[in-house]
Amino acid sequence: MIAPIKILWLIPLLPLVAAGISAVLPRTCRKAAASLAIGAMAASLVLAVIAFVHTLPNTPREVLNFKWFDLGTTTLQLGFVLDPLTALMAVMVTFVSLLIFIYSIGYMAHDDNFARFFCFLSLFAAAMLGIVVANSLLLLFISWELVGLASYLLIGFWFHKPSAAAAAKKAFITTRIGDIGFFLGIVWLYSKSGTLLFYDNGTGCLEQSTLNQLLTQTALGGMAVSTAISLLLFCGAVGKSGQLPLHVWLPDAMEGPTPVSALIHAATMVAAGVFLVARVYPLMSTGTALHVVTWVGAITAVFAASIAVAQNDIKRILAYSTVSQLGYMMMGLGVGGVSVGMFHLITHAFFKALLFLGAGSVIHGCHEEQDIRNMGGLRKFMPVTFATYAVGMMALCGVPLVFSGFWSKDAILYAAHHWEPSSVPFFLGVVGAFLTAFYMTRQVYYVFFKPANPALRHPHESPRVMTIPLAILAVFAIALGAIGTPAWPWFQSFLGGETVHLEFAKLGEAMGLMLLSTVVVAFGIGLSFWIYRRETTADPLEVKFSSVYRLLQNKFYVDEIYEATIIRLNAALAKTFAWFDEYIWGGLVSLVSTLVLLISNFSRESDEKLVNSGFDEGCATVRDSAWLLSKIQNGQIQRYMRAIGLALCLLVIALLWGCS
Amino acid sequence: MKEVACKSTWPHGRHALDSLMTMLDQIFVTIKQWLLTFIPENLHPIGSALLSIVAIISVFGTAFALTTILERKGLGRIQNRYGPNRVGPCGFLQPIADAVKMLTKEDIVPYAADKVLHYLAPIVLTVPIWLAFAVLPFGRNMSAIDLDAGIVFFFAAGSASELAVFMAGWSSHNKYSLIGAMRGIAQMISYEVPLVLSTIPVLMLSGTLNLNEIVNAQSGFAFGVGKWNVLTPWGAAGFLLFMIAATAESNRAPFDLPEGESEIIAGYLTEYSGFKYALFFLGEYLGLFAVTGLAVTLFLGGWNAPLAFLSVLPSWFWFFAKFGALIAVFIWARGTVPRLRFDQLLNFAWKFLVPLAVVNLVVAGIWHFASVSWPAPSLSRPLEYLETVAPRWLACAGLFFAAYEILGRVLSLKRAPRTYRYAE
Amino acid sequence: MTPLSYYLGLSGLLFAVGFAGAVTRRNAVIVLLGIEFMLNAANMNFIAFWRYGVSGTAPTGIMVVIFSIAIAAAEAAVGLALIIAVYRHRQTTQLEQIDSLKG
Amino acid sequence: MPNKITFCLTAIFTLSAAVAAMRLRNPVHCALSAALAFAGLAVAFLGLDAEFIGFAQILVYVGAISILTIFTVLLTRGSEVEQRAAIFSRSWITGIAITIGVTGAILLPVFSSSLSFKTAPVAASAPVQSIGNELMTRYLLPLEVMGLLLTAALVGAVVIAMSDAPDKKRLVVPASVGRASVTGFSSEVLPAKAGTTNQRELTTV
Repeated sequence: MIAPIKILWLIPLLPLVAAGISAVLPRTCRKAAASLAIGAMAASLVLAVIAFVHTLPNTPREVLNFKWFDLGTTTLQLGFVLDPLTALMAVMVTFVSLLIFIYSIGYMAHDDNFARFFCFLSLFAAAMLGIVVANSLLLLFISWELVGLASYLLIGFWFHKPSAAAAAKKAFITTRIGDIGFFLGIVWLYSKSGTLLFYDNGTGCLEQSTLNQLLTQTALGGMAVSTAISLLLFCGAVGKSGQLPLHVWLPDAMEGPTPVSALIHAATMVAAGVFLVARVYPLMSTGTALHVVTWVGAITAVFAASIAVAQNDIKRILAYSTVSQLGYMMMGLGVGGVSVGMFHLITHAFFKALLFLGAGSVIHGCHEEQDIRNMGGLRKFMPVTFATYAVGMMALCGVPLVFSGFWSKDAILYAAHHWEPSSVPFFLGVVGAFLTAFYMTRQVYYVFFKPANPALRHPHESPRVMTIPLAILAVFAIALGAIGTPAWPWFQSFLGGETVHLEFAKLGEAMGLMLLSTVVVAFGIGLSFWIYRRETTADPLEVKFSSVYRLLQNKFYVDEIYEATIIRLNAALAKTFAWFDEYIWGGLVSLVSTLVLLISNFSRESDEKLVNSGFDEGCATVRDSAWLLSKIQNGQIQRYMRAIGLALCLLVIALLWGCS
Repeated sequence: MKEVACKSTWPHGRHALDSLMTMLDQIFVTIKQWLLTFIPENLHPIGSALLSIVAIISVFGTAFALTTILERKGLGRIQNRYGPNRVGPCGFLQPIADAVKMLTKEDIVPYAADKVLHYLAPIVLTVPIWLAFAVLPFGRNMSAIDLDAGIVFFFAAGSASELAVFMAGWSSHNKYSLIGAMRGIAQMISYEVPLVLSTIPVLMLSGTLNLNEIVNAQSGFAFGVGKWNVLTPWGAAGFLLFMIAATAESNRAPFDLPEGESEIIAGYLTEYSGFKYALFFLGEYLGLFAVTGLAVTLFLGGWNAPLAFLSVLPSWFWFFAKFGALIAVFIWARGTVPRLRFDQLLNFAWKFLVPLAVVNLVVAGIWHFASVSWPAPSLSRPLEYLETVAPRWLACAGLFFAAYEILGRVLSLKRAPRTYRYAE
Repeated sequence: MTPLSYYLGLSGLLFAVGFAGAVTRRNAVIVLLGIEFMLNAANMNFIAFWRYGVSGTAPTGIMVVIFSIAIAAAEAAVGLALIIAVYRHRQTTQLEQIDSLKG
Repeated sequence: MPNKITFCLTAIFTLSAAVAAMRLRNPVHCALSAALAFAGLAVAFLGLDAEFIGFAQILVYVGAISILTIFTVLLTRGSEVEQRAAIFSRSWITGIAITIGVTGAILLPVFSSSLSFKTAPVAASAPVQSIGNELMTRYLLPLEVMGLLLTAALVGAVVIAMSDAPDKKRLVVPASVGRASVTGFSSEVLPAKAGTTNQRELTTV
């Protein structure tokens, strides 16, 4: 049996190969492209499951490092790591991706660029899996940027829509701002520790010797170098995971096809930031960087949830909900460690993918209608979609006991409650939970319960290939909660490398908090039903609190603020530089070129008049003598051969004579 | 047929049956040894060679006669008629009647023909083909000569047939003959390339050009099934390529354009009759036999038994059983597949078979390096054995199949599926 | 045992025959054949010297001949292609008529 | 002694085939005798214990180069017999004279050298295995260069011999033979066709 670590590299490689092959396939090979992508993904899933099973009995972390290239005396190493974190993420990513790939067959069935879509999807999955298995910050960064590229391509997939093209650019540039920090962090880390491998037999940058060394050095303001590096790395996570203040790209990214929204902007890619923080957690936890993580997460959670209350686009609501939930994960990482954040990441991945795919199914069924005010009564027309969507909604709201979201969110709140430095994040978390319940209920009410909109013609249920992934995801949205309850925290102990025991006493400790969150959720759902029960066209909140509502509907004017400050400043600077280029530097260049032209003209004149006449004379003489010589060459090849034979004879005679 | 030292791999008998079977297996070798005792010691090399020649000529001459009648009967069955059934029991003496007819027919030489070449052509075709049989191992310790570069010898011996075809076509001084000859040569040259390329994986993996050693490399059993080359992805692919190219090399349907009756009368055979025609006929069948024997040797494990418990039967029996089965496949293909057009024929060779054979080389290389890097554990642990062998298998087969798909699509690019119109 | 000089003599005569053909025949194809004979004569020498040389185990001469045969194949292919191309332009393969390169 | 007899037979066969190849008047006969000479040479190689080279010689020279030559002869209408009148020309006589000189120049050193009466060492063999090993180790670079050369020659030969009008899709070798015959057909068929159309026109007029 080959050790799973030896074949770990196949997990990202298979989708990459699939992407490469389908990139050169002609556009008409739709079936081939789709089956290639799905086949590769399924194979990756099998491998990931093998790796996961391998890590189940608390096997120690395994790494496989190899040399990439030598640069002078420095050797750049890349590597792969297999630990519970990797295995878990790999299974999650491959599984969700596989379901979404299958779903895409139905959703993209009428698209001309079907093959290209699957090529991009495979590329994305390959890059994401590359992040997951990387044991080197460098390899992680390469995959990270590939993920960015793939998401750019996929958001702008319908590039003929100006809004999609703009959204793609926005996403790419915004995340790049975070990546600058990330890259600076990598460079700094490399210069300080001399290695970018995470784990390398005690000398990796996440292992104790290096951490101690980083901790003792200080950067500006008395901050430990490790804290500074952590904050820079966190910049990257902020960009990718849409945390405040770089969250603006995520809602716009909903311009892409819905499977893309589900895959990239709900389940996997945005989780990359959270995963990054979890991966470098040993580095993060050495200093006070986790405080920043907690605060950013908590503020983002409430901020985004409050915006979601006043949105009308079905996918945008989900997008802001994603931002908010990512904030939760960050907060969980900050207050409770890797297991708390990752648990929410996993559960969220499933129910958010479910919600997005459900939304896609709704949009598909309503003929590309996205405004929830124009929908209504779909409960009857799309029973499967409704049922699964409701499961996802309840999981997201955290309806107690049955749904996975309840347990993962509760774990975060529990950890926040016990956080020493401040109790504000806990209250922000509770407010966020209330807002989540409120806006999700509002959305579900508008889409499924409100009386049907007569303008909506023939809404229909989606095909089997789309509803089956929904059902599978729904099962997981419920079932996953069971592995991380306080009574049986298998998940947490798996990540921590401990064995698990069933203790109902633990449940009692968390009981108070569970009751509180149950009340909050119930209140949110109830309030929402009560407000929206009347069948009015206008939003009751808009009527009552119009100024607040407008503020929320315009997303706290963040885009506008950016427009007025950063972008305008940038434009002004660009204009100045353009002016400099055109007049100052351009003027200099044309001055020099005029001078050169003058000199060369003079040179040409002297050449033609003086030098050439002498050459002409000489050439005539040479030509005359060459005419005589050319008589020998008469074009008769056999005469040449005879000459060669004669020469051979003469040579041999001369040799024999010389010898004797 | 000559013994190759006494390195028999036969497990020496525990039972009387075993020793009896060993004796049966080596019966021809023993007979030859016995016959050699009658001549003086210093003439042994010549005597041995003569005995081998006599044996080969008689066996394959009989096989020729048998194949003609079986082919005619088989084609008859495929075409829903009886085939020859008048001479002898069930028509099985038809070859003798044919021979008598051929030998007694008038031998006509056209007035304008180049007499010498016209006379020499059938001889040049037939004689070198016999040489090719010399290196084929027909059974354990049964090959006429044990050449180090056996397969090169085989192809070298076969290369004279192109010249013979040209001589026949050109010397007849007939338009159809010349066209047939040109078609024949172009086809033989084109298909020689995939033919040779498809054998190279076998040579690569067994590391020798000696046909006896290639057969030895395929001896042994895994899970009771012989370790034949055809049971590996590169071997299966190579076998298919080899069989297709071999069909074309021996000018058989569906690649029988050089003699396409409906187009150019009988190609380069147009001006031949009587005994010379019979010689051509013989030469073509011998070419087919030789190449079939090579296919058996390279891909089907030579004289090795297919299943472990079947190895009690003598080795020469297995060689001729496989040989007969392949000949049956050739007959079947002739009765089933329609003839190609000439440009299709050449495109198929150069744009499909040759690249595919090159891909197969790469596949064989990957297979070799995979088996060196991850050697398969012993057969006693079948699960682990499968675990290491299956990925290698899938990867190699997948690579070849992908190349097959892509090349096939490229070859049929811009060709709409054929449509049929019927009279209304 | 045959002495070395027999083989060298054969190769020398073969060379001479090839040379004579190359010098006297007019048909370009036959001139090319003559050149092939000369090449083959050289191959014969290589093999003979290898066989009669000091080191009978290292296949030195054989290697040279393998490469020489490969070169001969390339040469024949290109040479004959050239003859066909020339024939297409000038409708002849008679060498004395192909003399556009005269000075 | 039997060795010498075999050698002499081979040598006489090879040389007479070579002389025939150089002196026969029909180029097709020349090419076929050349094939014979090449085969004889291969036998001589076998006599020198160079098994692999002997087979390779047959494979390449008889199997490929002769065929190629014959194709060229046919494609260039070279199969017409040369006229005898031109044989004893001035250039022919100088050619033969120089050839005799060259022969002397080669054979003189051969037979005057003491080395040439050396007999062969007993054990000399080059098994295919060792040739393969040498090709992959010491002669790897020449092998690669040779591969490049053969590829270049292949592409070059196809490009040179390709028809000037690439829009006419036809095969390099056999189709041109076929075409010659087809034009032969059409020249017979065409007038009849023209006649029929003319008749039809006349009747309509």
